[in-house]
Amino acid sequence: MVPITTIHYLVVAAALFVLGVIGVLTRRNVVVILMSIELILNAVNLNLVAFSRMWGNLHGQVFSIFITVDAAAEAAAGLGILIAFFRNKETVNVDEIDLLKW
Amino acid sequence: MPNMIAIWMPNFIMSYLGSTVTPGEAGSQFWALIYVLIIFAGVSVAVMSMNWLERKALAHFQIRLGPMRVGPHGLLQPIADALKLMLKEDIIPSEADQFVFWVAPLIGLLAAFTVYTVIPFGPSQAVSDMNIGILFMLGVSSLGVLGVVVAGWASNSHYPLIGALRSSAQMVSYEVAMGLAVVSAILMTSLNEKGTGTLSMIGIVRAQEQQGIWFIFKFFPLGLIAFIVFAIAMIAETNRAPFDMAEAESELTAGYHTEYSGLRWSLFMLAEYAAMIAVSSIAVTLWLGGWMRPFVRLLHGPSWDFIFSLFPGLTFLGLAAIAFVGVLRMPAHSFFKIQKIGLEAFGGLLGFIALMLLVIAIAGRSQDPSIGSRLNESIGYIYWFLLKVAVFMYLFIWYRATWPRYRFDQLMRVGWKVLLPISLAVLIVTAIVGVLVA
Amino acid sequence: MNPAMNSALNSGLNSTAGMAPVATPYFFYGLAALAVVSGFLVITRRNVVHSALALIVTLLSVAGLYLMLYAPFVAGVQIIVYAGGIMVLFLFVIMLVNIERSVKERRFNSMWPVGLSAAGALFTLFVFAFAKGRALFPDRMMSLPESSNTQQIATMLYGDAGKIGPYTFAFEIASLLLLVAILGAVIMTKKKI
Amino acid sequence: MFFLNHIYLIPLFPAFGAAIMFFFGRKLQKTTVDAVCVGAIVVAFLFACFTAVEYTHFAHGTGQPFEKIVYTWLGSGDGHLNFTKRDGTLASFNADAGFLLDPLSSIWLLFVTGVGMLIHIYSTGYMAHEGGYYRFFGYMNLFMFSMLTLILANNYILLFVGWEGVGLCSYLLIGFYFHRNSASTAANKAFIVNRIGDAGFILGALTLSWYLGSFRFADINTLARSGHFAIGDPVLTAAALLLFVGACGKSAQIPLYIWLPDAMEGPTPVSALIHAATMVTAGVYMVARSNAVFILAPTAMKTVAIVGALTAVFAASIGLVQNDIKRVLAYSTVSQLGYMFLALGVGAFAAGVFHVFTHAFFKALLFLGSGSVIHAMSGEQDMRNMGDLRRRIPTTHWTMFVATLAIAGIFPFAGFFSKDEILWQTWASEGGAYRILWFVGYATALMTAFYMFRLMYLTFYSPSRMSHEVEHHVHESPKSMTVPLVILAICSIGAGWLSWPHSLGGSANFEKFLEPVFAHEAVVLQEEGKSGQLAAGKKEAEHTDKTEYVLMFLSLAAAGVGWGMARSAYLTARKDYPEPIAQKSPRLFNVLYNKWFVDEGYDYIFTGRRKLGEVRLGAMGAGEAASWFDAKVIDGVVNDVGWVARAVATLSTWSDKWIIDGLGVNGPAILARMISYPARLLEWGLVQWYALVMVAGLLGFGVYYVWK
Amino acid sequence: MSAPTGEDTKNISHLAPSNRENSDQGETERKNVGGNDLTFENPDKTYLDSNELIINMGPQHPATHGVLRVILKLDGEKVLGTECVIGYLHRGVEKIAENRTYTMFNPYVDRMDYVAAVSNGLGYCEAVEKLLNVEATPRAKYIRVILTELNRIASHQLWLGTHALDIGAMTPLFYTFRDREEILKIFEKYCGARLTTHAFRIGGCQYETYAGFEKEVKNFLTFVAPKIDEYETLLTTNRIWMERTKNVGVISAADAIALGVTGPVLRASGVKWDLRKAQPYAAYSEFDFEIPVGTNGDTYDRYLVRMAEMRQSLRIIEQAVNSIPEGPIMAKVPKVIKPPVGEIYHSIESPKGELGYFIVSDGSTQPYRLRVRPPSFVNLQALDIMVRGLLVADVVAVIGTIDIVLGEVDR
Repeated sequence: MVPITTIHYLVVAAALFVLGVIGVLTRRNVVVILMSIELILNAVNLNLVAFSRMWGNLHGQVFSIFITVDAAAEAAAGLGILIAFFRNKETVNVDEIDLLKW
Repeated sequence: MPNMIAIWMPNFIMSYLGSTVTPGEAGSQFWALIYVLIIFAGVSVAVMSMNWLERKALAHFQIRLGPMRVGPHGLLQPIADALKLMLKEDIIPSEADQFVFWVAPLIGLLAAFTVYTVIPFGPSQAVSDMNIGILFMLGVSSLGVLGVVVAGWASNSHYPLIGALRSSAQMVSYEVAMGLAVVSAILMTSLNEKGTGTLSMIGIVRAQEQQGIWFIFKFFPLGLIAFIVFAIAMIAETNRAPFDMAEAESELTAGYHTEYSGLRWSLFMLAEYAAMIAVSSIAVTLWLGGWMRPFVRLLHGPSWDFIFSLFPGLTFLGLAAIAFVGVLRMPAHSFFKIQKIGLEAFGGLLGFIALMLLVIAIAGRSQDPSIGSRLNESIGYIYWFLLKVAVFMYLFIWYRATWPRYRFDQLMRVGWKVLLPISLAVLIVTAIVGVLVA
Repeated sequence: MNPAMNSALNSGLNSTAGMAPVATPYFFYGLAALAVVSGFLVITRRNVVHSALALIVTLLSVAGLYLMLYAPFVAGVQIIVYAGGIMVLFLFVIMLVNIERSVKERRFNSMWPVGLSAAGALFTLFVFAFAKGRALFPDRMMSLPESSNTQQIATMLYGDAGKIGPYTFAFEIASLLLLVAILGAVIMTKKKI
Repeated sequence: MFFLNHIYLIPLFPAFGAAIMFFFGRKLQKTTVDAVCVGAIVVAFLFACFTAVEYTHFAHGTGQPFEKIVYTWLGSGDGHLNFTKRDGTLASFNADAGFLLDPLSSIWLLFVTGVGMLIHIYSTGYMAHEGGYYRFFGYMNLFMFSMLTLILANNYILLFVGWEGVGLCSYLLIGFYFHRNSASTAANKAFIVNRIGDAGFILGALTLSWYLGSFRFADINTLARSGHFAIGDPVLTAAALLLFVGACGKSAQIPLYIWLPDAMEGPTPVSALIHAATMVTAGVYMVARSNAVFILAPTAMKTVAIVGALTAVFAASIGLVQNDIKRVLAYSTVSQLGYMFLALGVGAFAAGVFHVFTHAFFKALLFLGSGSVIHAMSGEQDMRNMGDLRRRIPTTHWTMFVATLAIAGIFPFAGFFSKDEILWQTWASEGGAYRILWFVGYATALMTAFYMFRLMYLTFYSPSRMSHEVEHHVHESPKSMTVPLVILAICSIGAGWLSWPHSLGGSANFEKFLEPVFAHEAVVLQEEGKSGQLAAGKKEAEHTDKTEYVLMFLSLAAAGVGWGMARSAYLTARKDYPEPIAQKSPRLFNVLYNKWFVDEGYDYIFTGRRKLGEVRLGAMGAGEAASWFDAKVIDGVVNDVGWVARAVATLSTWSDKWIIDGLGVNGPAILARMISYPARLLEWGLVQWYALVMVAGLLGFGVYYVWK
Repeated sequence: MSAPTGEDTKNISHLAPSNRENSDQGETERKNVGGNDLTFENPDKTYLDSNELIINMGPQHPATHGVLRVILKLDGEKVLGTECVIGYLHRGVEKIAENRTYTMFNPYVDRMDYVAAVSNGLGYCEAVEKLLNVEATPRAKYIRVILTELNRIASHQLWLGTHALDIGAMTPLFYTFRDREEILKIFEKYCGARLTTHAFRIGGCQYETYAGFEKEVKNFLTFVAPKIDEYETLLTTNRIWMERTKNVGVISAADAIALGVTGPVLRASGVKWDLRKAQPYAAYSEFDFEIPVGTNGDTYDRYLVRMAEMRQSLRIIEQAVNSIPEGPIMAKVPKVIKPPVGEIYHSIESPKGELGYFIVSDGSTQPYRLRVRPPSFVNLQALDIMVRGLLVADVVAVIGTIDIVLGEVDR
């Protein structure tokens, strides 16, 4: 059995990242797009933690905590915008939100 | 082969009993698995007996008898209930979201049981000692909300949805006050020479051991206030009276599990009671000294240790005595023959356990690391821990019998406007006092 | 005396080190597969609640991967913040915006082939970069001190013994960011301000 | 001197109340509104009383005016705003925020704040169940502020500020029930008619300043009395006539009286305060204030007297047959104002002012009493549906009866003294030149007695004509309404005694008090050799005559006859009772009932709302004519020019479209559009497209770094 | 109130006229007393702004005290309006009366307010007696008072238990049922029935009191007085109970009078109106007791008023038992009851309010028309204005506090 090395984690992270990108690029539902962004951020976190272990220091983990904070803020603000938008337009489909204005 | 076992068994058990760390820490998957099994079975049994106890205690609060028919004094009632629930038809409403409806109780159950992996029944009597133990516990127990929300949504019906939104809002709100109260307890663990605290459950109890004081009495009354905040928040967290908005039967029929029936419903119940025990365990660990026996400082010495080690046996002896008194009080009628025999057998079982425990206590009173003494020690730890938890269980029942139900807005007001500021203030004052003391 | 028992007997009882990794490659593959598969479900499910549940599974398996990387604190934060907080938020919002309609609609937008191929190209690029840069990543994995992980992170965030840590200011700013996000979310979602 | 030095505070108290209502009124409790607004007026009244007392000490009976200039708010006095006077010298345009207190303004100050206070108190009861409570009191306080500014102003410009302010408040309060169409129309009417008068007023004031170089009353009086100007000076006559136009508008004289009867659409306290007691006397005040100018313009004086007398008899004749209780009182007010102008016109300024003073009390009382009646009748205003109220609302009844006796001129009530004084002065002035006006005034007195007792009998004495529902609800008004009535009733009895005439053994204190203001006029006139006009009580004192007793008896007799006629006609008026005038002369009744068709006439002549045959006159007629001229003549020319231009333009367009645009403009534009398409891709509003661009950028970076 | 339609709850939108106009004119605020405006613009549209939720509470619901169906219009959890749908328990009692003789109809009235059956019987018997112009004997009157007041206590006890249960306090229910049992035992011994007693006859009582009746009643008095204190210990000063009941379901005296509300609900609003004092019937004029009144008219006041009423009832019973006269228990009444032609309205103070009987006699043995004025039915109208603006949880509390019995509402 091959021992698990950094590259393994990187591949998993890349897969999650690409899944997130696909979600962002192709889904119509804004909620799913926000969730896909969470996937992308998780992939990044996984990379950071893996590198943290690779180099034997904790900077990567601290960074991943910051990214988690950012993800929380993004989810709150994004979902807030979504609700405000839904209240006005009654849709959560991103390709119907293309007016560049309210 | 039998011979080998005869030699191996004591060694094997001793190899565990002699360990001063948890199997998870020791990397012993085998013992960890055993532990998981024990806890799963134990919690299930505890929930069942809790069910019986609640019904009996509540009945006596309310001047009635409670279950009396299935077994002597309804002792077999929980088993009958469990059988009934398992045999009942499992109805899934046609308009419900089948998969989510199916998976929702499992989420709650999973969250409730996963918490037990870090609960320390003794210094080594836990599945694992994670160094983020309390963080893990809070995190996993907060996953229980997902089960509630998802169950309410999947039922595709008004009452469950309102119940789900209520209870999830309630749980999320009270988590804040609860977390802050916990932080003030964790802050107390850092009051040692090194100045480093710990998130480990075992570490927290050890800190209390080292400081020689239960955190409930630390910086009196700061610890007490934090404990009370936690004690209130944990009732809300488990959706129990007087905070049982989610299943307020007079308003919402049964809250988020209105549409559930049979086994799936019983899983919710199982999760609820398991969560009750779990949060009580957290409270015990953080403030009530976990496995420590009372008066460790005041009444120390081998003789006192011996006296306190008699308590488990005496407790079971008392229970057996109650059972026998019950036998005597039964009417002398042939209808009660089987009941009498059953209760006598139960009393006998309790008495036997009491005897065993007393024997172990007497045999293991020496300090040498014999099986007996280690066993004695372990029993002491587990006994005291469970006794404290049992007090909380009784309180849960007592609250339910005594108080009316809060209204939802009042509940939220208590959570955000009373408990949260208090817990914040306690946290800040604790930090200041801690710095001053150090 | 069978070997399994023996190993159980000997496996570090009383071993104060206790650092022997529980993680095995099987765990890694299992968690990674769970993460990727449920990640795939997140972006393909028609019902948003199912997507959210799948995302929870992904997040939990990623938390498991963190544990394998000796980052228990990050794993705990992952569970509390992501699984316990953010996903509850998501579920709330999903219940507020009615999804009956979206269930019946097209899942993907009209430019999905372009997006898919772009993402595919990206993945190819990643794999190619890993293959090309194999030498950059050492095979060895440092063993981090797990038991003091939390304390060390705390030291970096808050500083130690009167010294300010390297990330203290960043931490304060992050708290500000959260505050702003909370206020923004509240103001945007309020019916009438 | 505290109060005199802080005289500017008096208008500021109500202004403060109005500001509170304006900013916070909507959120306040009714009790708070009461406390603030009524309190402000009470404080203002007390302040005014103290000020008046201090003023008497200050003046020591000399009538020396007190002037307090707070600051100069228009112009500066340092020559920035100069204008050329008629005689070619420069004068500085400057208007102060200055306050003038002399006997004339102190009388107005006292009765405006006093009556205003009582009416405010009354309103707390009357308006208790109305919406917009705070709005009402805010307007009322704003009105008090404006009125006090008007009274206390020391120059024409500040007076004009108050003048317009009361006009605005009058508009707002007439239109208080703005959701009622009639109310808003009436408010508009009042506002527009007043504008005509205001135009006259401001023109008059400007003429005066152009001629005399100042706006200040003190300066103008001094100049006018200096003897530089001859009696009958044409400019001064014009100025006086213009000012009188203003007075006509504000004080509802012919031909601008038409707004006042309609103004009764407002709540009754408003009618009492604004349209009976205070605002409408502003014209009288202004003319009295400008007496020095008027004295120099005998033509203007004659005009004032004749217009006044005509208004008096005209309005009284309409009042004889009206059925709406408030309308009767409105015409009565117009009529009484006519009396006042008659007095002013014959030079008996003091008598006119005295009548203003007494009239304020009994007319306010009449209106408030009618308000109480309406309150009791659940909003019914038609006298034909009343009757037999005297036992059900006794307080209202006896107070109103007192007021009726006063207005009818029965001895010894207030009206007797003032009215008799006016009649006597009319008879006596100019050596009898105005005796024809005396007859007019005498006829008016008779009519006044008739219509007022008609009102009393129809309302209080005759058998009940109410519907059952209304009858069931009749009730006496609350204390807050009856107490002001009682106070006003006492004043209606006693106010006249202030000027107990010499002929009856009195001392005419009131006129003595006013003497310093008007005495100079008598001096001026004597110098000029014009004997008759009596501007001051001093001369009249010497002039006791047997005729005066005869006239006194005659007017008492007229009042008695009017009473008797009304009693015989209406004491037993049952449902569908006959009107005596209608029986005697239906045509006259019709004319009177339709108010001499004045409104219709105005519609024909001035507004043009009605067509005279095929011709439309007045404002709308002018508009139509202008429109015709515009459409046919001007547009015709324009169209012809346009046709030529279009022909040229067609040619030009062709070349523009195909040659200039085609080659010069559109060509590059199409090119630019084709080139810009790729750039547009980056910015077409689809979020996911942006994300795709980001991914493309990421790919680009990745590729660059991997193959670098 | 409307008849049950059995339709989808969404269709109720057209039941009520819209009164939305003028709603934005703040100065003329209108209060729709007892009306219902469950109108909303477009039922298919759910805005986040105004997600008005229509919830159907009952007829099968644990807290509606029977088969009451309440349709709630909610904004979130805030109640915007209610509509009561009644009639699920309609048995046509009034129509039955027209086909029974006066004597035969007597047991039927017990089935209306089955919680306070004795009061119902008393009202009916007295009404017929008034029609016949006979008067019950003094002893019968005393027995009637004793039993009626006992029944009042029983009714209030049942109310207290269920009301507390609705609010979430389950224990008082068992306490009150335990004590109510003693009352039911006395009933059983007296007339053989526990619930639908049929205790009185036209002209008096059928049964003489059994031996030891007085003693048992006195025992009961000493037994139950401390028990009432016990209920109060559990609830009166309980903070949660106070928070749940104070300022909940407030109804002003004016509104209560306008809606015809009677009984403890009215008295809790501060109106001192009790038919036992206002127009004394039976032997009430001979006893000394007080009318407890509240001040705020909220749920808490209604609770206190009923608790006080129980104590007052004890006072009345004590006086009655101590001074019960000897003598016959039946007045002279013809065997066949044929009242003279005429009509009569007689009302008594039942535990729930004014219970009135209007009987039209055509001289035959059967009433030409009989109409009952049931207190529950009238009081139920107050539900709507009491719960507007409150939360769903309060609706349950308010339904409980009005103290309705559906048998009486629907008849």
